[in-house]
Amino acid sequence: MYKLRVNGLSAWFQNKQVLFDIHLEFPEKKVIAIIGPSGCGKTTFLRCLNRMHELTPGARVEGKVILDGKDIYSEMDAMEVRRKIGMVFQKPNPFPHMSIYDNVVAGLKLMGIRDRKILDGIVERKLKEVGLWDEVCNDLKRSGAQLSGGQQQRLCIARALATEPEVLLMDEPTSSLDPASSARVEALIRVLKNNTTIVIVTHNIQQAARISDFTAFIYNGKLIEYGETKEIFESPKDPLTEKYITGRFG
Amino acid sequence: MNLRKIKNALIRITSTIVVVLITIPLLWIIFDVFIKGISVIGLEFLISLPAPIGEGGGIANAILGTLIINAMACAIGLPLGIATGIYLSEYSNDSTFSTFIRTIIYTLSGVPSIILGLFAFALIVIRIGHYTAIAAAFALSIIVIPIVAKATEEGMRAVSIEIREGAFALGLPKWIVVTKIILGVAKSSIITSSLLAFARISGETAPLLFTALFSYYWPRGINEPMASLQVLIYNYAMSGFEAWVIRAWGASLLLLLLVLFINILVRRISTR
Amino acid sequence: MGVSIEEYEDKINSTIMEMTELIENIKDHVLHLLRDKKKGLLPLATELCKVAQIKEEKVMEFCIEALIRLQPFASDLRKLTTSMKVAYDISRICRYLRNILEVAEEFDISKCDTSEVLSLFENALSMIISSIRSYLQKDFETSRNVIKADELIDQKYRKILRKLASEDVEHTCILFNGLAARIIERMADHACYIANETAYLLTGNRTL
Amino acid sequence: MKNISKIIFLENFFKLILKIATLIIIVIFLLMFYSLFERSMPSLMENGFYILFGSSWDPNIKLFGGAPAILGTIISSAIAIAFAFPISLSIAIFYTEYCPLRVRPIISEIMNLLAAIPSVIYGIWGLWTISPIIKLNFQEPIIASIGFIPLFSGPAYGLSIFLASLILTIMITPIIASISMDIFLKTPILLKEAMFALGATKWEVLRHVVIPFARRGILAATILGLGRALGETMAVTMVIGNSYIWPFQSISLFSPATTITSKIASEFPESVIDLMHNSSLMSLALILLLFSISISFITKFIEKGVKYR
Repeated sequence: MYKLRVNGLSAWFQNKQVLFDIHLEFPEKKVIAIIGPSGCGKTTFLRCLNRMHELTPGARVEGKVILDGKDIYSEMDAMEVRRKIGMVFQKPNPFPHMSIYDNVVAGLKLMGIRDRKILDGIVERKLKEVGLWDEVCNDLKRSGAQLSGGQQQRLCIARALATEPEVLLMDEPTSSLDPASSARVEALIRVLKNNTTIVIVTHNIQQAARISDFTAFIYNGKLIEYGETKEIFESPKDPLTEKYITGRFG
Repeated sequence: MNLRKIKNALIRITSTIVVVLITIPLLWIIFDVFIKGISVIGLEFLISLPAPIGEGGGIANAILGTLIINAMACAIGLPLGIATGIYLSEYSNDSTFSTFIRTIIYTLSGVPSIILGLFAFALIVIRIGHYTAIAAAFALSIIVIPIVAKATEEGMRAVSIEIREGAFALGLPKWIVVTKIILGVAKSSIITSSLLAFARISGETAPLLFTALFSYYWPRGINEPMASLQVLIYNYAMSGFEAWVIRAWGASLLLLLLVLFINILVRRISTR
Repeated sequence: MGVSIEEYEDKINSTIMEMTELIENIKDHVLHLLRDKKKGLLPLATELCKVAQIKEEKVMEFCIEALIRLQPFASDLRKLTTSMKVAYDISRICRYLRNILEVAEEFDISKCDTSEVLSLFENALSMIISSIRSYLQKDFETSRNVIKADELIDQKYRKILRKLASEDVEHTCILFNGLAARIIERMADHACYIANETAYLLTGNRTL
Repeated sequence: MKNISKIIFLENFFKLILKIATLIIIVIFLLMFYSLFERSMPSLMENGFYILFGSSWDPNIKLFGGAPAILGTIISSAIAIAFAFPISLSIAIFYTEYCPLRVRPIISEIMNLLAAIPSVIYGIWGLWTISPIIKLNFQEPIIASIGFIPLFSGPAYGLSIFLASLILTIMITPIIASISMDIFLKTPILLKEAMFALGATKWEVLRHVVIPFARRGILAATILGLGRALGETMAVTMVIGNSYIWPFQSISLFSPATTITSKIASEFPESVIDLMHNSSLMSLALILLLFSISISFITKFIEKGVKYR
């Protein structure tokens, strides 16, 4: 059973087409890595999966993205989509004016859930899930901006998880982190896989090989190859993929 | 070769002298106001009403009046200014309409305050039939609007795209993202601009001359003429009575301390 | 980057070539034995086998080092995994060659007819040589031919066994010929493995 | 969880509030013109161009000539700009090139505070502290020595268009200077370094790189300062003397004079009972408003060319 199906997805910035007719299927509770050279459209592709692309002025999308049988573009509201398909960004972006506590439950509190007991429970559970609880449980009132880069990114993951998304999109989540913090985030991804389908864009192919079950290679806005990670990294079918992952591009 | 160096040295010396010279009036004003004003300041001065012509008395009603008028001006100007700033930053899509509004705000910020006073007079005082603090607050609010609108727009535009996207990715509707996240992050620049606007209108006198006018009594209601520190300074200073002139200096000291305090405070906040 | 996959490939392949030379060397002794019934070559072959084993370990070390330092993928990764397996196969073939000499020491084979085993051996030998050549030269056709040739070896092997079972010859000869044929058949299998690995290296597919 | 239609309703409601706020501002702006124009109409109909060019102002005989006030506004501001411009430029030059980095915040703080002092305090200071000093130590000696030149003829009143210009200079210098300081700092560092690498002195770098680069910005700042000077009310009203003798009876800079703003500030309260008098003052205000609007448009136009980055 597929969690998310991408059907003939194309995307534009103004008149420039950046994604060309992409077809893909993401199995449930797996980690799917999207790899490709810079500017190939992999981040745009990710942003099309939870309708973040349309926030960019002049951006346009065609095709279908089907979540559990419902097209997120024609049958769902953008806000509903983004709650079910969470997102973590390249640069940690905790809300600087909010405490750690408020950051975690921002998505719930600002939508009107004010029951202190429920929120307390969620904060503790989510921070434990991302392994931040022991580090910050004594000063949840501190500003999220005061944490280290790695902690900030885990806080952002906790924030994305607080709305219980079924799919989590991650846009190069470790690219601004040091190796130790990256390793923690990677370990976290392996744990999150138990409940969530994770789509991760990464420019680090070793990372893609380490953490993903499936890998898609996108080049110049086209899906070149998609398959099990082991297959892709051991014996890719397409010479372009081969060239990219062996580092012999251009 | 030597000539070039001499020229350079000359410019250095001249510009240094000019900078030293320009600090003289600043220090002079502050010292002057302080020395002449301090003698009259006391509890009596701060809590009692003005005495009959030329006899002294206090300025309590003027202090209260300035605060009331400022509060009303902020109550009108801040929401309008902030709302316009939000609109320009988040909802305008840089259309011709937003350029139009920006031009209006820019132009409003350049309109002499005395004209705003006349506008309030023509619009409100004439229609109501008597001088009123409401008209004064309305005139001053037009000074507040451009200051706050500009700071709000700039403060909100400065909020990074990452923060915005982080908020949208949580599935929050735009108006929540705007009010709770972007406005929250830009809060400090809006607060500082509001403080600066408050300091600015505390010193504005011309708009009050034809609106709130003046009163020798405690404020009785907002729809009445009302005393203010600024007009008191003007009236007393121009009266020529020694007892009043000295009280004008005392009021000036209070006003100067308030304005300088807010300005220095704001600099501290914004450079931190 | 300090090192490239190509540098490792060169070092690994030249070591494998050295191992191939060792095979050529030992195989001459085996040919001597099977043709001329010449004995006493075991100590020398043992020495050569030890050298081959050391070279195999060297290849392993190169591969592990390259895996750690380069974290290669796709064809680069397959180059390393393949050469590890090929080195193992060659070293194994060395030991099989030595095994034949070792078995011969146990028996008196001067009166045995070894012609059919010799022919089997020559066939296997050519498979081994071609498989290694196909690997070193990245020659897909040759590797396919090697794998096809394995059927011939199997047929011959079974023929020898049937013959040994039915004919009335001296026990020692039956034992020696049977054991030698068995070992040669295994050698051919390893040649096949090498050919298979080569095919995998070149196509990324293990099932031909 | 709130349902979608409620969210959409709130979204539109919020947008509507913002729209209304901006519309209110537009209405205020247009109403300002309308009100002033409406109140000026009687005078404009009656006096016509006399309000612009007439030299006499006597409510008793219904003469409302605004020329002395308009000229007073223009001349006092022009003198103030003539002083403030070189002073501001010197401050900006010192600030960007010659002053130690530690001193920079002090200078910008001084500019900040000078700009923050309420104009009524400049007024009381000019009226009671500066005016006697100027009269005694500056005007009287000059009148005594070169008083035969009409521009510097006596008697010395203290309160005069000269004093008004002086106070205005102090008031607009921080405005022009702080903008110039900002613009000077924005000069591309590469250009400056290239010049220094050629062995240029700091002045030559200023002269050939920094100042040409900042030209438009300084011009805009100066015009902005001019706008402030034109509209300044309290300080001017308190130190200019409010007399109609200048410039038609005496062109001396030491003579008391009047400006549009001081005329309105000092006469408006008593004019309320006389529609024509009141309307004539409103006409003067309308002229001032037109000045300030043109200045806004001019600076906006100039600044369009000063988009860095």
